[in-house]
Amino acid sequence: MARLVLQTPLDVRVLEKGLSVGEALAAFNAAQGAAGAVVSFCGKVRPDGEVKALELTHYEPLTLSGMLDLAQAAKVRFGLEGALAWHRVGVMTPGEAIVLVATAARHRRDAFAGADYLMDHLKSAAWFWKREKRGDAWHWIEPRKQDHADLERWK
Amino acid sequence: MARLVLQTPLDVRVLEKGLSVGEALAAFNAAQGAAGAVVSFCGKVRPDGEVKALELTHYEPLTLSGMLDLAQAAKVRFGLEGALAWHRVGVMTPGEAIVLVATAARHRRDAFAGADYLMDHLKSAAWFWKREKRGDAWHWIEPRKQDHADLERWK
Amino acid sequence: MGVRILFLGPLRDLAGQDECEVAAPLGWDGLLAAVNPAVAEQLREGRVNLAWAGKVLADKTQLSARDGDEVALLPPVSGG
Amino acid sequence: MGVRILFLGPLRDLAGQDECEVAAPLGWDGLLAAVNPAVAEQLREGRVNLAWAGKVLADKTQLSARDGDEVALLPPVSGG
Repeated sequence: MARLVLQTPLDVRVLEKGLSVGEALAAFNAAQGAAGAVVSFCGKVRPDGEVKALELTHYEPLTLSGMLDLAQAAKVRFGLEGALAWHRVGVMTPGEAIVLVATAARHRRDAFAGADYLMDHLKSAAWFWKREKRGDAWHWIEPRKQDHADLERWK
Repeated sequence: MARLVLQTPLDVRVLEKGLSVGEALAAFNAAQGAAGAVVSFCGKVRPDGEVKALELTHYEPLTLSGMLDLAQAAKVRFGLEGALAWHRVGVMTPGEAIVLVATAARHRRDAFAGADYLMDHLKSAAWFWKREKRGDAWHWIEPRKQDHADLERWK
Repeated sequence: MGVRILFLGPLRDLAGQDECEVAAPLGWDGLLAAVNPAVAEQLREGRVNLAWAGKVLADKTQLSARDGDEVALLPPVSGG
Repeated sequence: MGVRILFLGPLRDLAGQDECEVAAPLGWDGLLAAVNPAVAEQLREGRVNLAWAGKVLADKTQLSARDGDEVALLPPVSGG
Protein backbone atom coordinates (compact mmCIF):
# COMPACT_ATOMS: atom_id res chain seq x y z
CA MET A 1 0.00 0.00 0.00
CA ALA A 2 1.34 3.41 -0.94
CA ARG A 3 2.11 5.35 2.19
CA LEU A 4 0.99 8.93 2.49
CA VAL A 5 4.01 11.25 2.46
CA LEU A 6 3.57 14.76 3.77
CA GLN A 7 5.57 17.85 2.95
CA THR A 8 7.30 19.31 5.97
CA PRO A 9 7.12 21.62 7.74
CA LEU A 10 3.96 22.79 5.92
CA ASP A 11 1.59 20.56 3.99
CA VAL A 12 -1.18 22.59 2.36
CA ARG A 13 -3.68 21.13 -0.10
CA VAL A 14 -6.89 21.92 -1.91
CA LEU A 15 -8.59 18.58 -2.52
CA GLU A 16 -11.14 17.69 -5.18
CA LYS A 17 -11.84 14.27 -3.65
CA GLY A 18 -12.52 12.88 -0.18
CA LEU A 19 -9.81 12.85 2.44
CA SER A 20 -8.91 10.10 4.91
CA VAL A 21 -8.64 11.82 8.28
CA GLY A 22 -7.09 8.90 10.17
CA GLU A 23 -4.43 8.32 7.55
CA ALA A 24 -3.56 12.01 7.30
CA LEU A 25 -3.23 12.41 11.08
CA ALA A 26 -1.16 9.24 11.41
CA ALA A 27 1.21 10.57 8.74
CA PHE A 28 1.34 14.01 10.38
CA ASN A 29 2.16 12.47 13.76
CA ALA A 30 4.90 10.38 12.18
CA ALA A 31 6.35 13.36 10.31
CA GLN A 32 6.40 15.53 13.45
CA GLY A 33 8.55 13.27 15.58
CA ALA A 34 10.25 16.14 17.40
CA ALA A 35 7.11 17.91 18.59
CA GLY A 36 5.76 17.37 22.07
CA ALA A 37 2.24 18.47 21.17
CA VAL A 38 0.01 17.81 18.17
CA VAL A 39 -3.48 19.28 17.75
CA SER A 40 -5.92 18.54 14.95
CA PHE A 41 -9.27 19.86 13.83
CA CYS A 42 -11.64 18.21 11.39
CA GLY A 43 -14.78 19.91 10.14
CA LYS A 44 -17.48 17.77 8.57
CA VAL A 45 -20.78 18.26 6.81
CA ARG A 46 -23.30 17.90 9.64
CA PRO A 47 -25.96 15.30 9.01
CA ASP A 48 -28.64 17.75 10.10
CA GLY A 49 -31.62 16.18 8.46
CA GLU A 50 -32.46 19.02 6.14
CA VAL A 51 -29.12 19.47 4.43
CA LYS A 52 -28.68 17.05 1.54
CA ALA A 53 -25.37 18.30 0.17
CA LEU A 54 -22.77 21.02 0.55
CA GLU A 55 -20.80 22.63 -2.25
CA LEU A 56 -17.58 24.55 -1.83
CA THR A 57 -16.22 26.66 -4.65
CA HIS A 58 -13.00 28.65 -4.61
CA TYR A 59 -10.92 31.01 -6.73
CA GLU A 60 -8.09 28.77 -7.74
CA PRO A 61 -5.42 31.42 -8.54
CA LEU A 62 -5.65 32.64 -4.93
CA THR A 63 -6.68 29.69 -2.81
CA LEU A 64 -3.56 27.60 -2.43
CA SER A 65 -1.14 30.52 -2.21
CA GLY A 66 -3.40 32.17 0.36
CA MET A 67 -3.52 28.99 2.44
CA LEU A 68 0.26 28.69 2.25
CA ASP A 69 0.67 32.29 3.46
CA LEU A 70 -1.75 31.53 6.27
CA ALA A 71 0.08 28.37 7.34
CA GLN A 72 3.39 30.24 7.23
CA ALA A 73 1.94 33.06 9.35
CA ALA A 74 0.68 30.53 11.92
CA LYS A 75 4.08 28.81 11.96
CA VAL A 76 5.90 32.06 12.74
CA ARG A 77 3.32 33.44 15.17
CA PHE A 78 3.06 30.31 17.34
CA GLY A 79 6.52 28.85 16.76
CA LEU A 80 5.02 25.75 15.18
CA GLU A 81 7.30 22.92 14.14
CA GLY A 82 4.83 21.98 11.43
CA ALA A 83 1.30 22.40 10.16
CA LEU A 84 -1.13 20.69 7.84
CA ALA A 85 -4.05 22.48 6.18
CA TRP A 86 -6.28 20.58 3.79
CA HIS A 87 -9.51 21.96 2.38
CA ARG A 88 -12.05 20.19 0.19
CA VAL A 89 -13.78 21.78 -2.78
CA GLY A 90 -16.69 20.39 -4.79
CA VAL A 91 -19.86 18.69 -3.65
CA MET A 92 -19.90 16.81 -0.32
CA THR A 93 -22.56 14.80 1.44
CA PRO A 94 -23.38 14.72 5.19
CA GLY A 95 -20.62 13.12 7.25
CA GLU A 96 -17.87 13.95 4.75
CA ALA A 97 -14.83 15.96 5.87
CA ILE A 98 -14.63 19.54 4.59
CA VAL A 99 -11.44 20.70 6.27
CA LEU A 100 -8.59 19.20 8.23
CA VAL A 101 -5.87 21.13 10.03
CA ALA A 102 -3.12 19.88 12.29
CA THR A 103 -0.36 21.69 14.16
CA ALA A 104 2.77 20.50 15.93
CA ALA A 105 4.64 22.48 18.57
CA ARG A 106 6.88 22.03 21.59
CA HIS A 107 4.14 23.10 23.98
CA ARG A 108 0.43 22.40 23.95
CA ARG A 109 -0.86 25.96 24.18
CA ASP A 110 0.96 26.90 20.98
CA ALA A 111 -0.37 23.84 19.14
CA PHE A 112 -3.94 24.62 20.27
CA ALA A 113 -3.66 28.30 19.38
CA GLY A 114 -2.15 27.51 15.98
CA ALA A 115 -4.99 25.16 15.00
CA ASP A 116 -7.59 27.62 16.31
CA TYR A 117 -5.98 30.45 14.32
CA LEU A 118 -5.84 28.39 11.13
CA MET A 119 -9.51 27.46 11.41
CA ASP A 120 -10.71 30.99 12.15
CA HIS A 121 -8.88 32.22 9.06
CA LEU A 122 -9.98 29.36 6.79
CA LYS A 123 -13.56 30.12 7.85
CA SER A 124 -13.58 33.77 7.03
CA ALA A 125 -10.34 34.88 5.39
CA ALA A 126 -9.68 32.27 2.67
CA TRP A 127 -11.19 32.27 -0.80
CA PHE A 128 -13.94 29.70 -0.35
CA TRP A 129 -17.70 30.02 -0.83
CA LYS A 130 -20.16 27.53 0.55
CA ARG A 131 -23.71 26.69 -0.37
CA GLU A 132 -25.97 23.96 0.85
CA LYS A 133 -28.81 22.04 -0.70
CA ARG A 134 -31.99 21.91 1.37
CA GLY A 135 -34.85 20.17 -0.32
CA ASP A 136 -34.30 20.82 -4.01
CA ALA A 137 -32.80 24.28 -3.71
CA TRP A 138 -29.26 25.51 -3.16
CA HIS A 139 -28.68 28.28 -0.60
CA TRP A 140 -25.49 30.30 -0.20
CA ILE A 141 -24.08 30.39 3.31
CA GLU A 142 -23.32 33.93 4.42
CA PRO A 143 -20.41 34.40 6.81
CA ARG A 144 -21.74 34.57 10.37
CA LYS A 145 -21.11 37.46 12.77
CA GLN A 146 -19.55 34.90 15.12
CA ASP A 147 -16.97 34.00 12.46
CA HIS A 148 -15.89 37.64 12.18
CA ALA A 149 -15.74 37.96 15.95
CA ASP A 150 -13.56 34.84 16.05
CA LEU A 151 -11.21 36.36 13.49
CA GLU A 152 -10.95 39.63 15.41
CA ARG A 153 -9.44 37.77 18.37
CA TRP A 154 -6.14 37.48 16.49
CA LYS A 155 -5.80 41.16 15.56
CA MET B 1 -7.67 -7.25 11.48
CA ALA B 2 -9.60 -6.53 14.67
CA ARG B 3 -11.15 -3.12 14.40
CA LEU B 4 -10.88 -0.71 17.29
CA VAL B 5 -14.31 -0.18 18.84
CA LEU B 6 -14.80 2.86 21.05
CA GLN B 7 -17.32 3.38 23.80
CA THR B 8 -19.67 6.27 23.12
CA PRO B 9 -20.20 8.98 24.05
CA LEU B 10 -17.17 8.79 26.40
CA ASP B 11 -14.17 6.53 25.92
CA VAL B 12 -11.73 6.87 28.82
CA ARG B 13 -8.71 4.61 29.27
CA VAL B 14 -5.55 4.24 31.31
CA LEU B 15 -3.11 2.35 29.10
CA GLU B 16 -0.14 0.25 30.16
CA LYS B 17 1.09 -0.15 26.58
CA GLY B 18 1.66 2.11 23.58
CA LEU B 19 -1.25 3.67 21.79
CA SER B 20 -1.84 4.04 18.04
CA VAL B 21 -2.86 7.65 17.55
CA GLY B 22 -3.95 7.33 13.91
CA GLU B 23 -6.10 4.29 14.59
CA ALA B 24 -7.72 5.86 17.65
CA LEU B 25 -8.55 9.09 15.84
CA ALA B 26 -9.91 7.25 12.80
CA ALA B 27 -12.19 5.24 15.11
CA PHE B 28 -13.26 8.38 17.00
CA ASN B 29 -14.11 10.17 13.76
CA ALA B 30 -16.12 7.18 12.60
CA ALA B 31 -17.96 6.89 15.92
CA GLN B 32 -18.84 10.61 15.94
CA GLY B 33 -20.69 10.71 12.65
CA ALA B 34 -23.17 13.34 13.78
CA ALA B 35 -20.65 15.94 14.96
CA GLY B 36 -19.64 18.81 12.72
CA ALA B 37 -16.36 19.42 14.52
CA VAL B 38 -13.70 17.07 15.92
CA VAL B 39 -10.58 18.27 17.78
CA SER B 40 -7.73 16.10 19.01
CA PHE B 41 -4.64 16.61 21.11
CA CYS B 42 -1.71 14.24 21.39
CA GLY B 43 1.13 14.79 23.86
CA LYS B 44 4.39 12.96 23.28
CA VAL B 45 7.69 12.48 25.05
CA ARG B 46 9.89 15.15 23.46
CA PRO B 47 13.11 13.84 21.98
CA ASP B 48 15.03 16.61 23.70
CA GLY B 49 18.45 15.07 23.66
CA GLU B 50 18.93 14.87 27.39
CA VAL B 51 15.78 12.97 28.31
CA LYS B 52 16.22 9.23 27.88
CA ALA B 53 12.90 8.04 29.30
CA LEU B 54 9.75 9.21 31.02
CA GLU B 55 7.83 7.33 33.69
CA LEU B 56 4.24 8.00 34.65
CA THR B 57 2.79 6.51 37.81
CA HIS B 58 -0.76 6.89 39.06
CA TYR B 59 -3.02 5.94 41.95
CA GLU B 60 -5.18 3.33 40.34
CA PRO B 61 -8.22 3.48 42.66
CA LEU B 62 -8.70 7.14 41.68
CA THR B 63 -7.32 7.55 38.18
CA LEU B 64 -9.94 6.08 35.89
CA SER B 65 -12.96 7.29 37.89
CA GLY B 66 -11.41 10.76 38.08
CA MET B 67 -10.86 10.80 34.31
CA LEU B 68 -14.44 9.69 33.72
CA ASP B 69 -15.76 12.49 35.97
CA LEU B 70 -13.57 14.92 34.06
CA ALA B 71 -14.80 13.74 30.65
CA GLN B 72 -18.40 13.92 31.86
CA ALA B 73 -17.84 17.46 33.16
CA ALA B 74 -16.37 18.50 29.79
CA LYS B 75 -19.30 16.91 27.95
CA VAL B 76 -21.84 18.86 29.98
CA ARG B 77 -19.95 22.14 30.05
CA PHE B 78 -19.27 22.32 26.31
CA GLY B 79 -22.23 20.33 25.03
CA LEU B 80 -19.92 17.72 23.54
CA GLU B 81 -21.40 14.88 21.52
CA GLY B 82 -18.49 12.69 22.56
CA ALA B 83 -15.01 12.64 24.02
CA LEU B 84 -12.01 10.35 24.19
CA ALA B 85 -9.36 10.58 26.93
CA TRP B 86 -6.52 8.08 26.96
CA HIS B 87 -3.52 8.36 29.26
CA ARG B 88 -0.44 6.17 29.33
CA VAL B 89 1.25 4.94 32.48
CA GLY B 90 4.61 3.19 32.80
CA VAL B 91 7.92 3.92 31.11
CA MET B 92 7.97 5.66 27.74
CA THR B 93 10.79 6.62 25.41
CA PRO B 94 11.16 9.84 23.35
CA GLY B 95 8.57 10.10 20.56
CA GLU B 96 6.03 7.88 22.31
CA ALA B 97 2.52 9.20 22.98
CA ILE B 98 1.70 9.99 26.63
CA VAL B 99 -1.82 11.30 26.27
CA LEU B 100 -4.51 11.51 23.61
CA VAL B 101 -7.76 13.43 23.88
CA ALA B 102 -10.43 14.02 21.28
CA THR B 103 -13.71 15.92 21.39
CA ALA B 104 -16.69 16.06 19.06
CA ALA B 105 -19.24 18.87 19.00
CA ARG B 106 -21.67 20.62 16.68
CA HIS B 107 -19.53 23.74 16.54
CA ARG B 108 -15.77 24.16 16.41
CA ARG B 109 -15.33 26.51 19.37
CA ASP B 110 -16.92 23.97 21.71
CA ALA B 111 -14.75 21.14 20.38
CA PHE B 112 -11.60 23.26 20.80
CA ALA B 113 -12.56 24.40 24.30
CA GLY B 114 -13.45 20.86 25.36
CA ALA B 115 -10.07 19.44 24.32
CA ASP B 116 -8.23 22.37 25.89
CA TYR B 117 -10.18 21.88 29.16
CA LEU B 118 -9.49 18.14 29.24
CA MET B 119 -5.77 18.67 28.74
CA ASP B 120 -5.45 21.40 31.37
CA HIS B 121 -7.13 19.12 33.88
CA LEU B 122 -5.19 15.99 32.93
CA LYS B 123 -1.99 18.04 33.37
CA SER B 124 -2.67 19.29 36.85
CA ALA B 125 -5.85 17.82 38.29
CA ALA B 126 -5.61 14.07 37.58
CA TRP B 127 -3.75 11.54 39.69
CA PHE B 128 -0.57 11.15 37.66
CA TRP B 129 3.05 11.75 38.61
CA LYS B 130 5.81 12.09 36.08
CA ARG B 131 9.56 11.67 36.31
CA GLU B 132 12.20 11.69 33.63
CA LYS B 133 15.54 10.04 33.25
CA ARG B 134 18.40 12.36 32.36
CA GLY B 135 21.76 10.69 32.19
CA ASP B 136 21.51 7.86 34.73
CA ALA B 137 19.28 9.60 37.23
CA TRP B 138 15.51 9.94 37.53
CA HIS B 139 14.06 13.37 38.31
CA TRP B 140 10.48 14.08 39.40
CA ILE B 141 8.68 16.72 37.35
CA GLU B 142 7.05 19.33 39.53
CA PRO B 143 3.85 20.91 38.25
CA ARG B 144 4.70 24.22 36.57
CA LYS B 145 3.18 27.57 37.51
CA GLN B 146 1.93 27.83 33.92
CA ASP B 147 -0.07 24.60 34.38
CA HIS B 148 -1.86 26.05 37.40
CA ALA B 149 -2.52 29.29 35.54
CA ASP B 150 -3.97 27.25 32.66
CA LEU B 151 -6.27 25.44 35.07
CA GLU B 152 -7.45 28.70 36.65
CA ARG B 153 -8.85 29.82 33.29
CA TRP B 154 -11.77 27.41 33.73
CA LYS B 155 -12.80 28.54 37.22
CA MET C 1 -9.38 38.57 -26.51
CA GLY C 2 -10.54 41.34 -24.15
CA VAL C 3 -10.75 41.05 -20.38
CA ARG C 4 -12.46 38.10 -18.68
CA ILE C 5 -14.60 38.99 -15.66
CA LEU C 6 -15.38 36.16 -13.20
CA PHE C 7 -18.22 36.21 -10.66
CA LEU C 8 -17.38 34.03 -7.67
CA GLY C 9 -19.63 32.39 -5.11
CA PRO C 10 -23.05 34.01 -4.60
CA LEU C 11 -22.13 36.86 -6.99
CA ARG C 12 -22.76 34.56 -9.92
CA ASP C 13 -26.44 34.44 -8.98
CA LEU C 14 -26.55 38.23 -8.67
CA ALA C 15 -24.74 38.63 -11.99
CA GLY C 16 -26.84 35.95 -13.67
CA GLN C 17 -23.66 34.44 -15.11
CA ASP C 18 -20.36 32.81 -14.12
CA GLU C 19 -18.24 35.06 -16.29
CA CYS C 20 -18.27 37.49 -19.17
CA GLU C 21 -15.81 39.15 -21.49
CA VAL C 22 -15.46 42.87 -22.10
CA ALA C 23 -13.21 45.03 -24.23
CA ALA C 24 -9.74 45.96 -23.00
CA PRO C 25 -8.44 48.10 -21.43
CA LEU C 26 -10.63 47.90 -18.32
CA GLY C 27 -10.38 50.27 -15.35
CA TRP C 28 -12.55 50.76 -12.26
CA ASP C 29 -15.16 52.94 -14.02
CA GLY C 30 -15.31 50.58 -16.97
CA LEU C 31 -15.86 47.62 -14.64
CA LEU C 32 -18.73 49.36 -12.82
CA ALA C 33 -20.34 50.06 -16.20
CA ALA C 34 -19.77 46.52 -17.47
CA VAL C 35 -21.53 44.66 -14.62
CA ASN C 36 -25.22 44.94 -13.74
CA PRO C 37 -26.33 47.59 -11.21
CA ALA C 38 -26.76 45.13 -8.32
CA VAL C 39 -23.19 43.87 -8.71
CA ALA C 40 -21.89 47.40 -9.22
CA GLU C 41 -23.48 48.47 -5.95
CA GLN C 42 -21.78 45.67 -4.02
CA LEU C 43 -18.46 46.60 -5.63
CA ARG C 44 -18.89 50.22 -4.61
CA GLU C 45 -19.99 49.36 -1.07
CA GLY C 46 -16.74 47.53 -0.40
CA ARG C 47 -18.38 44.14 0.27
CA VAL C 48 -16.68 42.71 -2.82
CA ASN C 49 -12.95 42.34 -3.38
CA LEU C 50 -11.23 42.45 -6.73
CA ALA C 51 -8.48 40.11 -7.91
CA TRP C 52 -6.48 41.08 -10.94
CA ALA C 53 -3.61 39.05 -12.39
CA GLY C 54 -3.66 36.71 -9.38
CA LYS C 55 -3.53 39.43 -6.68
CA VAL C 56 -6.22 40.98 -4.54
CA LEU C 57 -6.20 44.74 -5.08
CA ALA C 58 -5.77 46.85 -1.96
CA ASP C 59 -7.23 49.79 -3.89
CA LYS C 60 -9.83 48.63 -6.41
CA THR C 61 -9.74 51.90 -8.34
CA GLN C 62 -6.20 50.98 -9.42
CA LEU C 63 -7.61 48.29 -11.74
CA SER C 64 -6.03 48.60 -15.18
CA ALA C 65 -6.63 45.31 -16.97
CA ARG C 66 -5.32 44.65 -20.45
CA ASP C 67 -6.05 42.22 -23.25
CA GLY C 68 -6.04 38.64 -21.95
CA ASP C 69 -6.23 39.59 -18.26
CA GLU C 70 -8.61 37.98 -15.79
CA VAL C 71 -10.50 40.05 -13.22
CA ALA C 72 -12.31 38.14 -10.41
CA LEU C 73 -15.06 39.59 -8.22
CA LEU C 74 -14.81 38.06 -4.74
CA PRO C 75 -17.79 38.38 -2.39
CA PRO C 76 -17.53 37.72 1.38
CA VAL C 77 -16.15 34.23 1.94
CA SER C 78 -17.49 31.29 3.97
CA GLY C 79 -15.03 28.41 4.18
CA GLY C 80 -14.40 25.58 6.58
CA MET D 1 -3.78 -6.63 59.01
CA GLY D 2 -3.49 -3.00 60.10
CA VAL D 3 -3.70 0.02 57.79
CA ARG D 4 -1.63 0.22 54.61
CA ILE D 5 -0.10 3.63 53.90
CA LEU D 6 0.97 4.33 50.29
CA PHE D 7 3.42 7.05 49.24
CA LEU D 8 2.69 8.16 45.69
CA GLY D 9 4.93 9.89 43.16
CA PRO D 10 7.84 11.90 44.61
CA LEU D 11 6.63 11.23 48.18
CA ARG D 12 8.08 7.75 48.00
CA ASP D 13 11.56 9.25 47.78
CA LEU D 14 10.83 11.54 50.73
CA ALA D 15 9.39 8.61 52.71
CA GLY D 16 12.19 6.29 51.70
CA GLN D 17 9.61 3.62 50.88
CA ASP D 18 6.64 2.86 48.62
CA GLU D 19 4.36 1.80 51.43
CA CYS D 20 4.20 0.75 55.04
CA GLU D 21 1.75 -0.84 57.41
CA VAL D 22 0.68 0.57 60.75
CA ALA D 23 -1.70 -0.54 63.47
CA ALA D 24 -5.41 0.22 63.18
CA PRO D 25 -7.31 2.37 63.93
CA LEU D 26 -5.53 5.28 62.27
CA GLY D 27 -6.62 8.92 62.54
CA TRP D 28 -4.99 12.19 61.46
CA ASP D 29 -2.71 12.48 64.53
CA GLY D 30 -1.71 8.84 64.25
CA LEU D 31 -0.82 9.30 60.58
CA LEU D 32 1.39 12.33 61.31
CA ALA D 33 3.19 10.28 63.97
CA ALA D 34 3.53 7.24 61.70
CA VAL D 35 5.30 8.97 58.80
CA ASN D 36 8.70 10.63 58.93
CA PRO D 37 8.93 14.36 59.83
CA ALA D 38 9.52 15.52 56.21
CA VAL D 39 6.39 13.76 55.01
CA ALA D 40 4.42 14.93 58.05
CA GLU D 41 5.37 18.53 57.28
CA GLN D 42 4.08 18.25 53.69
CA LEU D 43 0.86 16.71 55.00
CA ARG D 44 0.37 19.57 57.45
CA GLU D 45 1.21 22.25 54.88
CA GLY D 46 -1.62 21.12 52.63
CA ARG D 47 0.60 20.24 49.68
CA VAL D 48 -0.39 16.59 50.02
CA ASN D 49 -3.87 15.12 49.61
CA LEU D 50 -5.16 12.05 51.37
CA ALA D 51 -7.19 9.27 49.79
CA TRP D 52 -9.00 6.84 52.07
CA ALA D 53 -11.15 3.96 50.87
CA GLY D 54 -10.98 5.19 47.29
CA LYS D 55 -12.01 8.82 48.00
CA VAL D 56 -9.96 11.98 48.39
CA LEU D 57 -10.71 13.52 51.78
CA ALA D 58 -11.95 17.12 51.71
CA ASP D 59 -10.94 17.40 55.37
CA LYS D 60 -7.87 15.29 56.12
CA THR D 61 -8.41 15.39 59.88
CA GLN D 62 -11.53 13.26 59.34
CA LEU D 63 -9.32 10.23 58.58
CA SER D 64 -10.51 7.23 60.56
CA ALA D 65 -9.01 4.15 58.93
CA ARG D 66 -9.72 0.67 60.20
CA ASP D 67 -8.14 -2.74 59.83
CA GLY D 68 -7.57 -3.57 56.15
CA ASP D 69 -8.03 0.02 54.88
CA GLU D 70 -5.68 1.70 52.45
CA VAL D 71 -4.58 5.32 52.93
CA ALA D 72 -2.77 6.99 50.04
CA LEU D 73 -0.67 10.14 50.31
CA LEU D 74 -1.00 12.14 47.07
CA PRO D 75 1.55 14.90 46.37
CA PRO D 76 1.00 17.59 43.69
CA VAL D 77 0.33 15.90 40.35
CA SER D 78 2.02 16.30 36.97
CA GLY D 79 0.22 14.42 34.22
CA GLY D 80 -0.04 14.78 30.45
